[in-house]
Amino acid sequence: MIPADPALAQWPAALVLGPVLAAVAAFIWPRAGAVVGLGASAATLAGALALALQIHDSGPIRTVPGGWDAPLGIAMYADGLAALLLVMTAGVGTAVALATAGAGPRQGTFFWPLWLLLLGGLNGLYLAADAFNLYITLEIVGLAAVGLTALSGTPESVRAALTYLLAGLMGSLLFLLGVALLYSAHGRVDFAGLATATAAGPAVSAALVAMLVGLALKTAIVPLHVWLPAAHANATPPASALLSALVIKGSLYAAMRLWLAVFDPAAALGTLMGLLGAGAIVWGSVQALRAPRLKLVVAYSTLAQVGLILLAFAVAGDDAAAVAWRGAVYLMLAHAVAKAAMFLAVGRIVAAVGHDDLDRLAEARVRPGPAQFAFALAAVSLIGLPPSGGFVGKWLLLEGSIAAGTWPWAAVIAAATLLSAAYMTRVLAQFFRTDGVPGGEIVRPGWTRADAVPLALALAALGLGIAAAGPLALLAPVPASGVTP
Amino acid sequence: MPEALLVAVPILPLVLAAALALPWLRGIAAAAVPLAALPAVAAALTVPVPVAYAEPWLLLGAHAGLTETGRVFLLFTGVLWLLAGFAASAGTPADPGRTGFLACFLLAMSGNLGLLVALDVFSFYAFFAVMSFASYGLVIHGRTQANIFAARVYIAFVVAGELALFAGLALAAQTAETTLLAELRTAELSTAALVLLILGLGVKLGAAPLHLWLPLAHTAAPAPASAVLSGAMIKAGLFGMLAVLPLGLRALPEFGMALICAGMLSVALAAVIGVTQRNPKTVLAYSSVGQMGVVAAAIGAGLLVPEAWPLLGPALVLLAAHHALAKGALFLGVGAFAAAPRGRRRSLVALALAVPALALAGAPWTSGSAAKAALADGLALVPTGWGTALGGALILGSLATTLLMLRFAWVLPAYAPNAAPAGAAARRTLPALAATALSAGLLAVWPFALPAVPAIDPVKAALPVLGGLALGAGVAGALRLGRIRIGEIPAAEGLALVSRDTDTQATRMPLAIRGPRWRPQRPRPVWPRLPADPWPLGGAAALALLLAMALIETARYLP
Amino acid sequence: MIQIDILPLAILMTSMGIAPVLFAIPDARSRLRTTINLASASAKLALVIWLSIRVADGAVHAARLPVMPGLDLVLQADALSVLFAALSATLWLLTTIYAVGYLEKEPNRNRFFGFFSLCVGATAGLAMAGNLFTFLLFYEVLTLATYPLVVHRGTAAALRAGRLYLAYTLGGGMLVMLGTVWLWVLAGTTDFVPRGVLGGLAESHPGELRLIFVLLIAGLGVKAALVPLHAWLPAAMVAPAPVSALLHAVAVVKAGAFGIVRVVYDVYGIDTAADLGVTGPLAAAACVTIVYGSLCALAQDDLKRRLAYSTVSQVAYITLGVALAGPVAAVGGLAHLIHQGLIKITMFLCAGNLAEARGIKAVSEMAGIGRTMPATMLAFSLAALAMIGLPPLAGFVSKWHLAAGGIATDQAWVVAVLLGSSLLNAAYFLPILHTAWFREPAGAPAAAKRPIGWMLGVPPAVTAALVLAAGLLANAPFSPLGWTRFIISLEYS
Amino acid sequence: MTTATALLYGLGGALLAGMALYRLVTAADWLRRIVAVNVLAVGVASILIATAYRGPAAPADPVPHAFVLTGIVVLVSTSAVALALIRLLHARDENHHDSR
Repeated sequence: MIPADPALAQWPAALVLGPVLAAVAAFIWPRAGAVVGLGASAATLAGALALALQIHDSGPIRTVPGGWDAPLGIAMYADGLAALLLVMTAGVGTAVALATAGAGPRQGTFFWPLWLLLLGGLNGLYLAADAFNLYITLEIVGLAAVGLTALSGTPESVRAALTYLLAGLMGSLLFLLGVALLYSAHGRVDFAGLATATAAGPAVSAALVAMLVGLALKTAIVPLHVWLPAAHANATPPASALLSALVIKGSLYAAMRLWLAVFDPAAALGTLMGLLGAGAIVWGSVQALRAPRLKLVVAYSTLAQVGLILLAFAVAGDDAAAVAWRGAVYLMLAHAVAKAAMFLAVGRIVAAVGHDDLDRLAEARVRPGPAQFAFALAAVSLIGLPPSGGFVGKWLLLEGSIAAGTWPWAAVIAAATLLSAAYMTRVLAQFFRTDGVPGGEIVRPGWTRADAVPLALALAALGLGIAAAGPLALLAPVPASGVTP
Repeated sequence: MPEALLVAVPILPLVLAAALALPWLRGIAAAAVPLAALPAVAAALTVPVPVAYAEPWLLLGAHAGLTETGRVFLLFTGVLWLLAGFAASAGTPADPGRTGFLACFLLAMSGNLGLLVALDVFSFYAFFAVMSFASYGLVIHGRTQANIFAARVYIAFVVAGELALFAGLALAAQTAETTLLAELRTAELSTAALVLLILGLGVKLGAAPLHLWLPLAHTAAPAPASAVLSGAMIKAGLFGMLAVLPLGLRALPEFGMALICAGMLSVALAAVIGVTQRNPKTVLAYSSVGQMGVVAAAIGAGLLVPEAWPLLGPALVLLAAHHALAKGALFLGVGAFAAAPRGRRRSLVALALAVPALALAGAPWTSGSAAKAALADGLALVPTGWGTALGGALILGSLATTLLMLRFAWVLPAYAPNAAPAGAAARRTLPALAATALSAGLLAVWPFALPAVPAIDPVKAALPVLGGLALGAGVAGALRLGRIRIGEIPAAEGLALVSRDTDTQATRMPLAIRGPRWRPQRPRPVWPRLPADPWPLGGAAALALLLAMALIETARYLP
Repeated sequence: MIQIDILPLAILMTSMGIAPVLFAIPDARSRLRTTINLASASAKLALVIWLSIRVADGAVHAARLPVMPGLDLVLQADALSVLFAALSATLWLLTTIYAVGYLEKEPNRNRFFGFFSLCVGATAGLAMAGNLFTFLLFYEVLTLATYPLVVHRGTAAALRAGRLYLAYTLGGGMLVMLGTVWLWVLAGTTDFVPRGVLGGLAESHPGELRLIFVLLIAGLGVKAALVPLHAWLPAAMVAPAPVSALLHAVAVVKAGAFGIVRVVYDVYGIDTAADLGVTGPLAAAACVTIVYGSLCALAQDDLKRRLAYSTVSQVAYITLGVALAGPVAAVGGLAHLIHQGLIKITMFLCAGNLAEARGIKAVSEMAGIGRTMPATMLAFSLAALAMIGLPPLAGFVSKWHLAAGGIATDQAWVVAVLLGSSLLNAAYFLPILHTAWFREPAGAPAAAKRPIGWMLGVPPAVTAALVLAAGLLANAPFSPLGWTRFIISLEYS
Repeated sequence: MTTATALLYGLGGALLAGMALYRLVTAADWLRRIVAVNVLAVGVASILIATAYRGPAAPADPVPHAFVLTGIVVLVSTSAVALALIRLLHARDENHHDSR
């Protein structure tokens, strides 16, 4: 739809520029960081919601800030999928920001600029209408993420950040290579044009492979995940929450876009992605089952969850695939909310207990009930049990794979559920265990304000299972073809 | 009014039993035990028969009422419970198990009387079950090893019987599409149903080979309990058969022959094993087995030759009444005898016991002789072959009974129960005497109940008795002269070989399967962890993936 | 479209809605918690009674909320729902009273009662689920809400049992989900409709439908403790007595059995199921379970374990009644849903009282307990005899109908199974009664740990009375049997 | 610039990238890895530039150059961050000997 005033039509650009400018402001005035950060996040959330509503009412929108259109200019394109992820990013981000602001200044002065940069980068990524913008925004996101990883300043975190940076760099360079190959093949890199330009050739195939591997590195798809456990397990709780809830989704989204809108990959490639997903599920779950630390369990569960989402790549057949894709997107959404809740809850637990050594958790005399409760609720969604967003996503994925008649994938999904249940139970059992406490009263600190955010996020993860109709309506036109502009 | 009376028949004992549970009512309830059977007697005397009432909302649709036969059964059963109740309430309150005993007594009473006024399958089965299971408490009352063993055997038979009865009734009701006993009787029942019904009721009747529980239980239970067990409850089996079997309507030859054989077997077993017993109560128990053998044989004859039933039926009822009173009197008497101090009263009791003993033996002018004469008339209609056999069995039966009664008289004086019943001896003596009187006077009142009994041929009646006496004397003399001692054949024959271990640990149960136990976890398989510097691994993996994907993609360009 | 109906929602909320409140109440505020508990439990009972009256009048109550395209959350009250809802509401009230008395002074009461009410809320949801999707939802919620109750004690044993419980039930849930999705893909609907929704599919896709049936029944069979999916049940008896009562009588086990009933009647439809030839194997499985459970029960000396195995065997009666594919047997099976609940809850409450008052946990320790705790043992004995199937108690009514139904459908072998089972029931219950009533306590009787207050004493008494009433007044209107007949008349009309 | 040179650039870039990737994976030292990344970037850039060739007559396509420029900017900044982190790591390692 074309608004009356063409200048007004460009407003989505604010979703990118706003946070970046705010980042600069927060960098310049560290004292005001929290205020600026909260304000910008909230404003972005409002904008994202407005965009989502607009798209819900009147379909995808395409804007050309500065009037430079493809192939050279920067165009922005937002459909239901992008809008949903924008809302997810802003929403989860705002929640995490609230938690951080509540936790006081000890998060380090760089948190706010980094977060706002990340927010701007992600928004740009979701709004990107061409491969090159995708590359740039991925870079921005990657840099911000590395910064967040190193925020806690411990040697482990710094080393993790370095590894992450390296992986990210390799990934983005591969991606850039892909962009180059695409351009050499088609002479353009905007999705709309690429979708119409059907001429496939070795160059395009090479581009596809380079981009996929690059994104796989950034998304930490097993066995390219080596940077993730250390990075997510050693960052500060809010950073971990942002990293595993939002950052990975960016590259995953990019892969999804390209896969659906730009390329027509060989069926075997889809199967390979499915196999990678299955491997990720098994490996991530097994590692989570034997991880010695609470935060590591949560980090490894991210690997398994990403693997689950990857299965959508393997589902063939238009209608079935459409359902599966919707499931995958919904799983991304649910995972973002639940995982953020879980990391924040873990932060609360570690703060109360003093360590996150899983085997010594049962001996802890302090039992932060509300945080543990939030953790459990988040776990329900991650396992994919009703009523939760995870359940809806898993249902759609199952429906897709069964409708496509690809039974192995259905079996894998079932296995994923049970495995995730296994490693989550491993943690929950420690919460319930009371006979391990070396003689003495168990202290049960009651409810505090800091528990509000994790609990709210966890409840939201459950809510996504009941109020799925709205988001799914946004995704309704996401069959394989519907993604393209 | 009649309805209320009929309902009160089983309810009053139940109410009293419930009252026993409440400490502040216990005394009154215990004192009122003898009165519990009053409604039954009253109903039997006043309620006009036949009568039927429906309580559709009860159970699966209950029907209460009274038939011609049921009335007679109700009368003598009620009277017997009345007398037994007097004797039972004699125990001292000090006895710890007394309340429990009385409760079981009342429950059994309620069941026994209730099944006589039940006209439908469900309430009959219900009361039958109540009676059978409550009697467990009567049998085990003494808590001695013998009691416990007897009780275990008893309950095993009861459960088996109940199950057979349940299945039989279910099959019958389903095929006949009715739940009324009377209609079952007229319906064409499947063989399976009949077998199950006969087995279920036969256990209660106590005819061989289903009698094994009987001698143990009747010996173990306290005298008043034995009286009702032997006098009243086993008749419930008979009553049930009269109620459901198509006697006089259809011929079921195979069943008939089977029952006749079982009956004869019972008579023989009872005689041979009974005479070797040293405990008078056991002797009496075996005589019951014998008598029930006769009953079984008579029913068999009825199934074999329906034409004979019009004569056999009333004769059986008479036999039942006679046996109930006589046997009741004897058991009560034994109790009174044991309770009474040595001396005049004791000898008086002993003397009185001769009357029912003679009646059982079938001496002339006793109810026994009358019953047997009536039976003989009926059996006369059975064609030769089975007829003669049955006639012989009948004579053998009274011969055997005479022998048993002699044996009873012989061992009675030496009888001293391991736990001599304490408390008012008078309250034990009076019921015994009353029962004796009633059994003696049965013939006088009988015509009011049923058509007059046939004339008794004293000679015919006396012969077997005298023969028995002679035989008994002869054998005894011979044994004495030859200094031969005959050992006691243990009661319940084969079962006595079963271990008497009363340990109820379920873990000793045969067949028992141990549930799966939770096993401690096995150590987890060792999986590699990431190295401290995982980058080379990741980079290599990335290159490998690059290669793999490239290969896959190039594959599409190959022809 | 969203459709709102106060009555079902209210019934759901009376237990689910209060859970957050209960979580928030600190342990110290016992009186407040108890008040809320009892008030909502009573309110729920009243609402269910009202609902049953409305349903008997033929009124339709349905609330729906769209979740996924074509898939709605549906709360719908039909006769079958009312049967289950009434059971859970009644027993919830009693169990809550009992639990309040049982857990006084123990820590974590807020957590306990919170999940307790969530549990019962899930049960209400299961009862009123209008389609398989909704059913699955509450089925899993039930699993989750029960876990904290099973591990409530926080001991190593409790946690092992909890892990076993989750392993089984979540696995079962996954199977149900697979079956449901497949059915949804195949049939395009998961609604519960009397006599089934499959229509012509039975002819076109018999193989797939059989597989789906297997998936669903296997999944539901876990909670229904069908052998060999039963191992979690005996292990879960480490939970506190009220929880065991809930597991065995009200919520979990019943949810499985109820689900099987729903699948056979309202998804497949009894005729379709019979045509597909799936009812026969189901009946066989039920029979195996009946016998095997009883055989296991024989071996147990631990009272609660013995009761647990008897549940395994008894709940299979419900499945058997459904699988026999005849109205009479179905009446028996459904009636047993209620009867077994009443009987078994009585037993577990009594067992709890024995443990609380005298620390008695094993059958071998019960010698002479009948004299020291007559009221409790009276209730227990009544229940035991009912379980054996003696009239005029509840168990007899269901067994009679099962036998009659078997005969009516020319499957008289069922009678044999029933006889065997009753024999075994007698073999493991009568020794208990004998020990309790007729054996002298070896040595000094166990000292009294604590007195049995009215909160612990009344509930088993009431349930025992109900056991008697359900049998004695079986033919009365609104008796479980009467209501069951009503349901079956609808199903087979 | 001719087709041959374009091809040369392209192949050279590919070769460079290949070597860089190999080193990137095998190098144990952080500094070497950063260097390897930079070499990889150069390789990718030269491939990009090669794609800009549009025949002898036509001028080179500006877009790939734009890509390359942006890429260089990004690379420089990222390398800076990486170096900063390496220094930080060394500093930390001197303080906490417990690590690694």
